[in-house]
Amino acid sequence: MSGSADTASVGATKAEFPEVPFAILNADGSCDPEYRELIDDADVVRVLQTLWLNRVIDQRFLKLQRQGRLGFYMTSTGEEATTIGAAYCLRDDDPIFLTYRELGALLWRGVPLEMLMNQLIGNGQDVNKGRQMPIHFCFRDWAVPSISSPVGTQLPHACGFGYASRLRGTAQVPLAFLGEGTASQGDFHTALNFAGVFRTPCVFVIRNNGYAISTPESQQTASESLAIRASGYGFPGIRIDGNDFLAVINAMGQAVERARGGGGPTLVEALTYRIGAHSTADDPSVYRSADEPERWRALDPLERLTAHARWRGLFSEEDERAWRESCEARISALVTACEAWPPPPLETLFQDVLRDPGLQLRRQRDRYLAYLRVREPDAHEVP
Amino acid sequence: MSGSADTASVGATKAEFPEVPFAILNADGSCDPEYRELIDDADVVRVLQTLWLNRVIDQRFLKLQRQGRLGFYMTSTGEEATTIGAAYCLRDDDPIFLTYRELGALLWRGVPLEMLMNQLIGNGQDVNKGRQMPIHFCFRDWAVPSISSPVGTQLPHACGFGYASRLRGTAQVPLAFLGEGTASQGDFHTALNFAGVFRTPCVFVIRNNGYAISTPESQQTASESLAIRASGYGFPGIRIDGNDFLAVINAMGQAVERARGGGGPTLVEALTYRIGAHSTADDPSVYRSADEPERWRALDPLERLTAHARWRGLFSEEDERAWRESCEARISALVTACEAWPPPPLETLFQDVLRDPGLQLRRQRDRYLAYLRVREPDAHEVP
Amino acid sequence: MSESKSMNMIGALNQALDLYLERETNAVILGEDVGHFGGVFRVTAGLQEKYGVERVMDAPLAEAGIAGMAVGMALGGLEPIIEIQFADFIFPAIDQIVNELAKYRYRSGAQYAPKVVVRTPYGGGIRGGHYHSQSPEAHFVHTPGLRVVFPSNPYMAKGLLLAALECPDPVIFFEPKRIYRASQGDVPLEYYTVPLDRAWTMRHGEDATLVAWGAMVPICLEAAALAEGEGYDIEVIDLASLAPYDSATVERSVTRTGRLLVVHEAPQTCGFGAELVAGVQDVVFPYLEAPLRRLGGFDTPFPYTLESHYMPSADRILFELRELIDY
Amino acid sequence: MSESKSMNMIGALNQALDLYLERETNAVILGEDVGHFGGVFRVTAGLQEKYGVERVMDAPLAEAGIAGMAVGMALGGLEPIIEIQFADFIFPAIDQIVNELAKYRYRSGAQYAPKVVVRTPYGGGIRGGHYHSQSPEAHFVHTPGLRVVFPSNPYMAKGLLLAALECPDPVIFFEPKRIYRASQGDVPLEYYTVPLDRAWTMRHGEDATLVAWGAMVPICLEAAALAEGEGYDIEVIDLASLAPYDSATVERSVTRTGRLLVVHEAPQTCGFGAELVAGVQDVVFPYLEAPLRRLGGFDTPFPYTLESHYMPSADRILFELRELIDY
Ligand SMILES: Cc1ncc(C[n+]2csc(CCOP(=O)(O)OP(=O)(O)O)c2C)c(N)n1
Ligand SMILES: Cc1ncc(C[n+]2csc(CCOP(=O)(O)OP(=O)(O)O)c2C)c(N)n1
Ligand SMILES: [Mg+2]
Ligand SMILES: [Mg+2]
Repeated sequence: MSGSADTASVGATKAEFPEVPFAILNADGSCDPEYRELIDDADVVRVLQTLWLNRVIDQRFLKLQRQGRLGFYMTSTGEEATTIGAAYCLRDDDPIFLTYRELGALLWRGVPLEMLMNQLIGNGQDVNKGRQMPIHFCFRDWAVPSISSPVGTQLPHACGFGYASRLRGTAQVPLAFLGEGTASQGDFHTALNFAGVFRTPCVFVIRNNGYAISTPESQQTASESLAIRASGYGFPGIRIDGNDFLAVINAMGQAVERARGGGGPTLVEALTYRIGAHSTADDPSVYRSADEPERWRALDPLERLTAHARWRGLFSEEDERAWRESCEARISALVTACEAWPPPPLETLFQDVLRDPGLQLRRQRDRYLAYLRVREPDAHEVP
Repeated sequence: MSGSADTASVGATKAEFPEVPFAILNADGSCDPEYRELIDDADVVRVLQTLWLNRVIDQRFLKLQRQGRLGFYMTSTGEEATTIGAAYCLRDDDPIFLTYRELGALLWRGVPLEMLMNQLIGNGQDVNKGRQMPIHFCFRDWAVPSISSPVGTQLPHACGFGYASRLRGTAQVPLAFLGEGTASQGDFHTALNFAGVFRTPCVFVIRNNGYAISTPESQQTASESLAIRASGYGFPGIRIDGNDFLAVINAMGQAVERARGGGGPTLVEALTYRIGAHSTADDPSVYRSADEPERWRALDPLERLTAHARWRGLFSEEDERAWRESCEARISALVTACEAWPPPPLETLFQDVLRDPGLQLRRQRDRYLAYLRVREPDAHEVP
Repeated sequence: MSESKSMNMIGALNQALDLYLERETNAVILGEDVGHFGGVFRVTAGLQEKYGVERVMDAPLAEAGIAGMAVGMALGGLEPIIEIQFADFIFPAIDQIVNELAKYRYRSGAQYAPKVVVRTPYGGGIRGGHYHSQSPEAHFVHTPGLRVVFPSNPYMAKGLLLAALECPDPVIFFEPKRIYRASQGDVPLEYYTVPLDRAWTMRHGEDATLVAWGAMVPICLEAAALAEGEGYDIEVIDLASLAPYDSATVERSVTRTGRLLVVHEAPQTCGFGAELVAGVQDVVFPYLEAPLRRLGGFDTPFPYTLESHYMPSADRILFELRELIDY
Repeated sequence: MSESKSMNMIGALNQALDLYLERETNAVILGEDVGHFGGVFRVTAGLQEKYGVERVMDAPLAEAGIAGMAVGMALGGLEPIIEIQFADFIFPAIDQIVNELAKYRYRSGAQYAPKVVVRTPYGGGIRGGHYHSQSPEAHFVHTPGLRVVFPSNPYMAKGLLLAALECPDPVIFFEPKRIYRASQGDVPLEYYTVPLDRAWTMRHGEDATLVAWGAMVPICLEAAALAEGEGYDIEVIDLASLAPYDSATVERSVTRTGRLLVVHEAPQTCGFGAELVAGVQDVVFPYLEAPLRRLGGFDTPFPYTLESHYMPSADRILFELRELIDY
């Protein structure tokens, strides 16, 4: 996977995105003055804090999983410039269609940590009623529809939501994330083709992190880029350095503006790297050498944005240390609190299939309760 | 749908197909001398005869359908340069994965007319045992796998067959046809992407005939061409005038050669037009004006190849008349003969689901036979 | 009393769509050829003209895209009504239907409840062969989170479709294309609904219970009439909703008759007939006079030339009834 | 007598694949992460190394492409063995499976008979939630033209997989991932097959018949052991093949016991339990002492936190058995 600047924009789409550079941040954290205005100082700090929070959570939750206190976890370490940067360019009511690797977008959006934690544990406080595996979030109040495991299914949803937004005049711009592996699914094709035909306001962001579990990008496509596919759907596709926060918000800002202004969809391919394992069920040492992630650490989006902040004179080492510690402390408190909640009540198992349970499910429920009454006569005082 | 020469080759694919022109035949039937060698005189005549046969069959079978003697029919009138031209470039054992609109390819391959007719009628002589709707051919001895109605499903089959061909060293090059509407299906994406990744020998030919039933091409995609999509899969895509027989065999010849030589897949988009209705169940007057097909008659591939033949001094009007008459006569004889065959025996209903019927199907069959014995004690002497 | 008119099922369905689009401005239609053309069976005829291309849309040829986009539209506040041109072509869309649409309310803790009505013509009897004849209802009945509904005549078609459109749950609405035009009947012109979740006793009888849905309902009524000629008194129930299904009505009936025959077009093995038999015998076991039986399609792909042997006929139903009653 | 070794199901499946790839040079493996990585459950570990990247291939992330390409490979003379990483993700491929693979032999008049073995881990009990727990067998049993096979222990896994690989029909081979490692047993090292189309009586008994497949077989054996403690004598049958299925063995058993309970993980409504109950009661009606029952998953999406309530347990089976026997 190469990240050189000459792949910045691709063929047919150039005309519509003449000014989107592949990368903006220089190695020393500086940037061309014209791009400095992309974000103000206060936001640089807020973004860096979010990045750090993301990373601290990843580390801590990995440990919790190893201790058997979380059933499952997936990190997004190394991909935060893309996930936070994309969310950064949205309005609060723009829906974000997520995969399982965009914690940063949720943190930026402001979803309270305890709500995330309750989902991860699947306790009775989880707004999803403990029904899905960890990481499969849904927070309607933050315009975050439900994550599902089958990859790519969210893409036509974003297209449809965009259509609804235009027809109903809400001016919302849905954003959908996907991994580069997911660009191989049929749903990728139909979603992008429908988005082109109906010119729906929406933005598709490919986190090209080099792997789909063990499968390298080279086995997903023979194409020189994924961004180029957009031309086959009649809208612009651009490839950017997904570890360069400024490059991300520059491209995303334009894509969102374009969608909001009636200009239709955009495909953004952000080159990044999955530093960690695919998930807590994965062991990457089987399929890649240990120094490959090490090489990518040099391009770590956190380091790069930190360098930029320092170049601006922001977020000193001391600030950083203090913030990290506060993150650690918040999370410790959080875990203790959230683990104390009981699981969702048994009733919830039978609710929300349809609005009201049908005859078959009611009978199954009654029978199960009859069993429980025999089995544990006192324990289950269920209606 | 435009057919101007400047769309001849598209973006990223130019480099690999530098010499494929959009069109070759001039309005007067002449062509640049370098292209004359694409086909010799004898073959020009054979192709023209096949084109005429195709057209006579279309006309006659449409009538048969209206008389209630055929359950269903679909014409390919106007698209024969593409269908015959593509088949012309193949070896006899190269499998052709068809849709329902490439009679010409079967005729060129030499499938006997009575075999086609038996399928259309679904009589007891049909090699497919009368199991499929008319037009859903399958002739293994002519390397024609089975056509199915769900559009696009044949595309990954071609890719897989190409893989098998390479691994087993048979050097067969599968050809798959599809309509431009079908390029919207998920199977299009997965098939072409897999073909790119595995660099399978195969050729995909889009008959871009402007419509998918009533839906115009403009509603299928916002892309400027379908050929351009190939670059998103890492192999060449070219757009040609599908009504120009020489342009078709020029492009197809190269694509097949490339595949056979290990160069991987090619996507060919042939611009043509569906002169007739979608099928005998369709009424195009509801969705397009009568003069639209009239305009396309001016670009009729039959007229254009005839002009070319005359330019070469071949296939006089007299030859044409005589050939047409012989076609008519052959078909009349054929229909009478094939209509006389009885339907497939009842036994065939229960065969070939698995190699041997399982217990459930055997019981169902026995029960049905018991019913028939009561119902018509003499009629059904079934084993 | 409200005015009514004799019409066929296509007309009745078209009316239901028209009334609903008029009443609910968030309702939209998406499908292949449903726009200007009005659908290959003309069920959506005239609607694009009336409600505009923004609300009645021709989709690109991709069922997965249609279903997936509809889920997103519903999340965004619209009420999409999609058409799958033939039920045989629902399979490319099945992942979006069973893994997304059906599970969305549950998995989001009811934060989101995308509501989509999937209309699709199903069934045999039109010489459509493998791919224009299938009856894939069992796949959807087996998927918690969906309703599955079948009208059997124009009155039911209009009322059930309006009920489906009002219903907050996703509905797979199977339209019996074989009787699209053949089934004719008086239909009120006004807006009305026929409740989902209910089976309908179409004919009372004491000797055996026949249960069917969609295009098999008139065939069962025909069989019951034939049976009457032989002195048998057959009850015929139109199940109408297969998920959830009104087993109570069937159980009450079988408690009286002691005999049940379920008739359907889909392959018998693992078809809905199995479900009904298993569910009903569990409850009415003490009242049974004979095994509960099903008459489905054979466990083969749907044939072409020999189609008439494949489809359950009134005569075959009679044969089965005789055996059940003489058991 | 041949040498054997104690191993788990993953090892047994891996051996079967290894032996078959060795013997049949046209056999190839295609799936997500099945190559160098050896599959997310390691069932294909070491095979790419041994047989090369041309025969053991990592596929792009698209189940429809995997299944569709496999059909084409089979048409071209190969014997593809594909892996769908989790059965929950088989739905994007279902059109290629039910409309193409299953119907190809029939529709071509047996001119072509593409043979593909689809391996896929299924089932709950691993805290996998909605999308890593489903048991979608009923969809495939209901599709004529497919075989559906479930191993329940390492010996069966190796023998059934080799039989599936030899079989000229397409086979959907469901692997009970919950007991991939937990199920341990002696497995002959040599090549052997266990016949498809046969049910296996795992335990003889006279009071009631328990039928299950895959991961529910050990649970049923556990329930039978518990029942023995209460004085009940339970017969346990491992159905192993669901399509076609050996109803004869079940019928013979129920003729003796008069009682049947089918246990499965998939949602109860329209699950395979319904088929078995419907099919068996038809034949053994005069011998029945109680309604035939099924214990399936609830008609809900597969849950996460409350998973243990969802999955049939030995204790719940016992509860059902008690009621059946006391009926
Ligand atoms: C339809 C489907 N098939 C397979 C899987 C199993 N699976 C989960 S994640 C994954 C890889 C996804 O790779 P990519 O899209 O690149 O995203 P990344 O994990 O790199 O963020 C696979 C194969 C799935 N979740 N859904
Ligand atoms: C999966 C699927 N969906 C819908 C149909 C119904 N259908 C048959 S042909 C057709 C249009 C195909 O258009 P195109 O691919 O352009 O081919 P053409 O008919 O123009 O040759 C449609 C929608 C189908 N056969 N398969
Ligand atoms: Mg990735
Ligand atoms: Mg077309």
